[in-house]
Amino acid sequence: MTFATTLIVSGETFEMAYRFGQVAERELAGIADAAGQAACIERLWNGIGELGWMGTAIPEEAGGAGGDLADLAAIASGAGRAGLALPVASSCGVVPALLAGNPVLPDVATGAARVAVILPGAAQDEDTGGLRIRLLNDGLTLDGVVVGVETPPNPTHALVAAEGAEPMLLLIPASSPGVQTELYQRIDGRLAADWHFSLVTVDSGWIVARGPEVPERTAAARDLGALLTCIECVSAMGALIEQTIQYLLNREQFGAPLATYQALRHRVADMYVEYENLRGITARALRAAQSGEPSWQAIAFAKLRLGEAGRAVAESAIQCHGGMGMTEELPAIRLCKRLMMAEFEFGNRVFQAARLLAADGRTSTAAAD
Amino acid sequence: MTFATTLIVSGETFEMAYRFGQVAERELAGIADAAGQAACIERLWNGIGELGWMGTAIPEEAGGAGGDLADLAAIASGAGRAGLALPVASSCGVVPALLAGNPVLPDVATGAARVAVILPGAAQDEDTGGLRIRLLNDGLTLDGVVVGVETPPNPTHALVAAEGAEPMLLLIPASSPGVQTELYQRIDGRLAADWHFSLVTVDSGWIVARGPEVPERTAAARDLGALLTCIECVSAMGALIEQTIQYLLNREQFGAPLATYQALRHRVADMYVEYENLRGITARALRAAQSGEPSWQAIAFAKLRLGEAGRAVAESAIQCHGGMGMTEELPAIRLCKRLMMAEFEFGNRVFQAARLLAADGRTSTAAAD
Amino acid sequence: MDAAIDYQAFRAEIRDFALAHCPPDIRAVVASYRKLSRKVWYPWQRILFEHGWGAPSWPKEFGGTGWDPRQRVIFDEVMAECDCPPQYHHGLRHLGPVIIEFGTPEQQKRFLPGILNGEDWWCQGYSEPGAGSDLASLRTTARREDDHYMVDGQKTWTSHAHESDWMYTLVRTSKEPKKQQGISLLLIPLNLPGITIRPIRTIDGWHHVNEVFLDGVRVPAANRIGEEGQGWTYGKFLLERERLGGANIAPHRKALERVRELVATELAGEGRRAERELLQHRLLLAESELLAASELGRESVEAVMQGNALGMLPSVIKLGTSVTMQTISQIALDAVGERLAPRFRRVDGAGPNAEEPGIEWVQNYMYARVRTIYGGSSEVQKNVIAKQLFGI
Amino acid sequence: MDAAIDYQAFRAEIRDFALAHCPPDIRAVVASYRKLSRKVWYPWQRILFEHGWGAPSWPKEFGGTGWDPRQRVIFDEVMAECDCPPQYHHGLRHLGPVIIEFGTPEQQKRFLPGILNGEDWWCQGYSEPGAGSDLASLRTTARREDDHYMVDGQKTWTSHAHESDWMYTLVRTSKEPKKQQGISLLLIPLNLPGITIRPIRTIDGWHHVNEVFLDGVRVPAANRIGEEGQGWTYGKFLLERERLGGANIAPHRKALERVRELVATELAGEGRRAERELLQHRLLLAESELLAASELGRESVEAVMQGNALGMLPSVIKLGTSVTMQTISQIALDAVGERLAPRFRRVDGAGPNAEEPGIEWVQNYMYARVRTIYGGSSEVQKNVIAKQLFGI
Repeated sequence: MTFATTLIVSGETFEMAYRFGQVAERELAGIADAAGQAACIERLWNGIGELGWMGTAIPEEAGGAGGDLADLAAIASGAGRAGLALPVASSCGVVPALLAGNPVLPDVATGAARVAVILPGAAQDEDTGGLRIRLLNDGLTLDGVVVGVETPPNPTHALVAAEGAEPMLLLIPASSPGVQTELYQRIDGRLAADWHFSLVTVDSGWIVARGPEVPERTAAARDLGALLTCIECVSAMGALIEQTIQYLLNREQFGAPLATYQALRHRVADMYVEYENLRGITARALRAAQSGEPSWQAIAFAKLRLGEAGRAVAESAIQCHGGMGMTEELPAIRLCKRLMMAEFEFGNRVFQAARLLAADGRTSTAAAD
Repeated sequence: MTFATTLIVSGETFEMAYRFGQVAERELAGIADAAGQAACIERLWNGIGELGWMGTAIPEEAGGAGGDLADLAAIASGAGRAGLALPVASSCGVVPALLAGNPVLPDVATGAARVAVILPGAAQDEDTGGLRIRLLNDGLTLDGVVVGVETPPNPTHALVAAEGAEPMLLLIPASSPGVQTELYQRIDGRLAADWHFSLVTVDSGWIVARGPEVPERTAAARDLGALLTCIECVSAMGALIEQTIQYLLNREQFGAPLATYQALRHRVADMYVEYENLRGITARALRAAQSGEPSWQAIAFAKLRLGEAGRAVAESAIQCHGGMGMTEELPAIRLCKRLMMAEFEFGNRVFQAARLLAADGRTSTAAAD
Repeated sequence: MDAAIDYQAFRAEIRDFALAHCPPDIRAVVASYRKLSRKVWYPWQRILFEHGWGAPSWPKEFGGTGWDPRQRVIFDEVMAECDCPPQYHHGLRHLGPVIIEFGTPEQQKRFLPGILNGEDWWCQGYSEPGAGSDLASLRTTARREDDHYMVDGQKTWTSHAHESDWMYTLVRTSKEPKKQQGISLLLIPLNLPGITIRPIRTIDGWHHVNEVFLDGVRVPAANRIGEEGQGWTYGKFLLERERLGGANIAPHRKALERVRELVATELAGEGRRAERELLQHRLLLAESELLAASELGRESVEAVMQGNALGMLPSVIKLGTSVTMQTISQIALDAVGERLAPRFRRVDGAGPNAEEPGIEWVQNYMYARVRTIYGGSSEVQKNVIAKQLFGI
Repeated sequence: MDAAIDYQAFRAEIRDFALAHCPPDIRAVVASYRKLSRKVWYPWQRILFEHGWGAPSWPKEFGGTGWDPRQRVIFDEVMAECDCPPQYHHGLRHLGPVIIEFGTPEQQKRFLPGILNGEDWWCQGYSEPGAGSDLASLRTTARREDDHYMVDGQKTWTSHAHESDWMYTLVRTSKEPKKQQGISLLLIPLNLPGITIRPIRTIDGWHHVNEVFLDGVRVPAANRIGEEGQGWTYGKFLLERERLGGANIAPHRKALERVRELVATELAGEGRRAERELLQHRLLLAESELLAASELGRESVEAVMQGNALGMLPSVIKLGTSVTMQTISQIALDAVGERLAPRFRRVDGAGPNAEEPGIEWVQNYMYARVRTIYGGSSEVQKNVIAKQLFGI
């Protein structure tokens, strides 16, 4: 009997997302060249648009399905299990949340508006002073470069949470004068872009929100992204462990299946404990987020654990696969790279640890139990 | 064939010290009560006095053997391999070094003068402000409490490196008015004492050294102590690994020797790598100390490694012994406790790491190779 | 039925009672991790008994509370949170349920009340030298002579034998070819002739466990629980009852909070900032592990309440939390070790140990090594998990 | 003899030459851990060759330097310290010594000069799919036809095959009952018909290794080194020559220094102090491991110079330093990952990767995983050590 990990979310939506993800994974893995991969990712994006993924949590009156966090979690879980190379947490969760009430929302729901989110603290090019909004000749001007931003294919907009004298949330068309993007594929297969804003004049129509509500909304959106990323990665890690077990059962060395060597057996047991812990702490954060009183601490702790466990389990899985672990031949190893990159999305370990220590909010987390 | 670790120091002196240590260990292990243990430790002290251990590095004209660091290393190595519960590094190395040229030296050599060393940074009682020298009514006065100081049995003197307006190295008779000691046995079987100095008037005859040379001499003496402790512990760790191997070979569980379980085999292999690394880095520090240009960095790195490796190997050895690892029945486990306590002698990991980072002296260590 | 239970109100009720009625000196002993002896346990057990809470895990008809599994875990959690002695007496948790299930009415009448009110103190005589985790190979024999058994052999790792009145004991009553058979469960009064109790000196310098030598000890046959040769079944019954033992993470979280305070106090000030931050960071990682484990504990309770199988959850929780507790104790030792480890004394009973605040963590560090050894070592747990994962 | 050698002067001589003659653009590639291709290696090999240092490990009569083992390790150390490309070409290190030992005079004349001056580039065809560390089970066959062999099969993990002229190859020339026998060593020009080279995509996105398919490849029998069926012996000869491979810790220390600078630069300022100090502390522990390993390396050289056995030293050094290098690369990733990991691109050859300083550590982190896998995995090393320790 083949071992199957306990799922963090199950049900029809999960199954649908997982099936889509599996087909997509196989298709992408078969393509060797960069242009072909990019074209495939675009087809996949259109595919999830048609399936309504981006509209999951968008109200029906704005063209969405009017779903809730449970529906988003199901999609993230299904996509995550297959290591789907699309920005699910961002495009299905964070963008709709930040653009709630905005007229662009129906286009977001269909996938026609392809929005990349630039949150405060996004990586900046060394030589620039970051992204600034300033008053210039009586108008607002945006200037700066941000790099390594996860993105849908051919982004139509950047949704920028700009810090300045007055914080602003801006939805900037990618075609605006002074805006340039450079797209590339990350090592986990996802698309990212560098955005160059050269003295871009801010159109008042771009302003989604301004003032003190902007930091609040972006913090909440980042936490939603972190939570969905954790859910994705629980699924990815579960699949990775299952595949590692299968590999060790099937592969022989010195006349015996690798699965019979105690050192490897114990290593996989350790991986499983990491998995269960990540599943537990993520389930806890999801439960807290679904309760009346969401807890950013619960999410911060889950993301912190993901950073630790994601890397540890990926490294163990590569080791268990021996030489094959160094290649991209197997889906398992592609999942490893996904787990490694997830650490850097929506706040890494350092970010999460720093805010937990600073808030000294640790005793209050007991309330989430 | 029984496995034997590579020794860090060998030769006749080592063999002599090891034999003495083994007999001592067996004797102490057979005594259940505290008073009996204390009496035994006193006998052992007299024994090493007769053998001339404390005089090893004391010049012949001062009643010693006129030996060098190699001789001290051989004694530390032999004693360490048996986990001898006497303050070898302190009494044979640090005290003679600090008292070089002092008239008490011949008594130190015979063991008649039993000197406990109180270095700057020694643990202080919570409620006191530490050890202070101050001018009071035209005379110098020493006041304060230090605790947990390693000591020979019935100490006759405290050798105190006191920080004050002018640093002083004081050799204070334990019988002086205002001086009180409380002796007890540490968990590794060694003796320690709390020293209470209540407005003790400093006799000018007590002053061994004063002024800026005091911090220099005490720093060098601490490093000597740290180096000898590392040498002791290399030997202790080697013996511990040998004994763990024997235990696993002899003990069966579920019908097979424990030594056949790959998880335990790999754990012991890891212990052995830790051992070899500690042996290597300690040999390097010893070599540097014997060269014309001793390197405190080399010692700091060795002691840092001892802190990490000592605890890791002791914990692994306890785990390998299962329930027996929780008892004091076996010599191996007594060696574990010795390794754990050694971390706190002559500067723990934090102390060593802090000075290495502060000095940024890391590039200069290349010179020691 | 359990829909009617207001667990939050239940938790509050327990907490109020604990805070109001558990004597401060007893709570101080627990809070500072000093040794829990019968002297500490008994008064609190008496108080609980008088309040009707003497046996949370027993059915009502035998003086128990009749609580459901969730209530029992809540009770244990609150005990830990309020620094009440964990109600983990061998008689109450282990033997009582066996007597209730397999004892005769006479045995129930004879033994249960003393367990319940705390007057009788019990220890468990299972382990034997050299047997390790392999209970089936035990060698202590009980030879039937008329209405008595003559018991000869040796038990080890026997916690609290030196302060107990009774030992429930697995003994070999016949030489069956299958090792699990031929084992019986005997209740042995520890004041019988032929019994010698020798303390085992443990690495933390405390007196926890003993060797018990049984040399021609005459035990009435009426002290046998259940049938002769079926002792193995009763032992297994116990193990299965204890599946939720790991679900209570409250003691771990309490320890973590204590060490967090310890680090803040011990390493206060700018001079020790780097050191303090390093330890705080390690504590944060430990905390994330405990939060994860408490969620798995919650799942376990849920599963038991629903009558579902627990699968690997108990092993996963045990494996994870045992290491986390060791980590927490290492962090504590790193904080106070330089100052206090040399003051922690070796010989138990030869005068008081040092009493400085924080010194308990030197002992806790040493003692914590046992967590990956007892109750199924980490190696055994990993074997169990791997067997499930690989199917071979 | 070796008493006459002034090793310090030798070290200085090598360093002076390296700094004066290794082209800056080549050293920049090495310093930033960019890909070392034939394009980078060849010019430096040519310079060394012209200086008479083309083959540090060969005897003088074949154009080597005739250096003793200590000099060879010093040479390698200085190369690393000065960011010169490590002189680790398969032809020079692996094949050359075999041809010198077992080749005919004609073969020596034909093949050695091209290796020495760098004009011929070689790769090693040993591994096969599914064979793992188990070389003896290889399946590529070479059937004798007159003065040729017909070679059919598949090699994998073949480094640099895509930029090599030749592959020295272990093939099965007869079906012996003992697996180690019936293996021969053939030198195969890679431009022969029937050879297909397919890159293996590795996790770090670089092109290091290949699959080489051999489909009816006609190789002159004169290209066989030594006797038919003795290939296994020549393979072992190589392995034994490489025992000192781990004694050179200079590249590791260089990496550590680079990461120390990286941490200082990347995490400068008060806002990142806590993070910086955490990583500096981890680096210090890694440094202590490397200092220990370099002492063990020193012992190894000493032992080889004295003709003593190395025992477990090579395994111990390999086990330890492979993990330390992984640790160093993890620390680097922790320092720059948030900023640079998303910019490190997947597809090699589809335009330049990002060029930001520090981004090489994203690649190094991924690549470093191989250190505990290749050259005898950590599991295999531990098996070897345990066998020695336990004697069973």
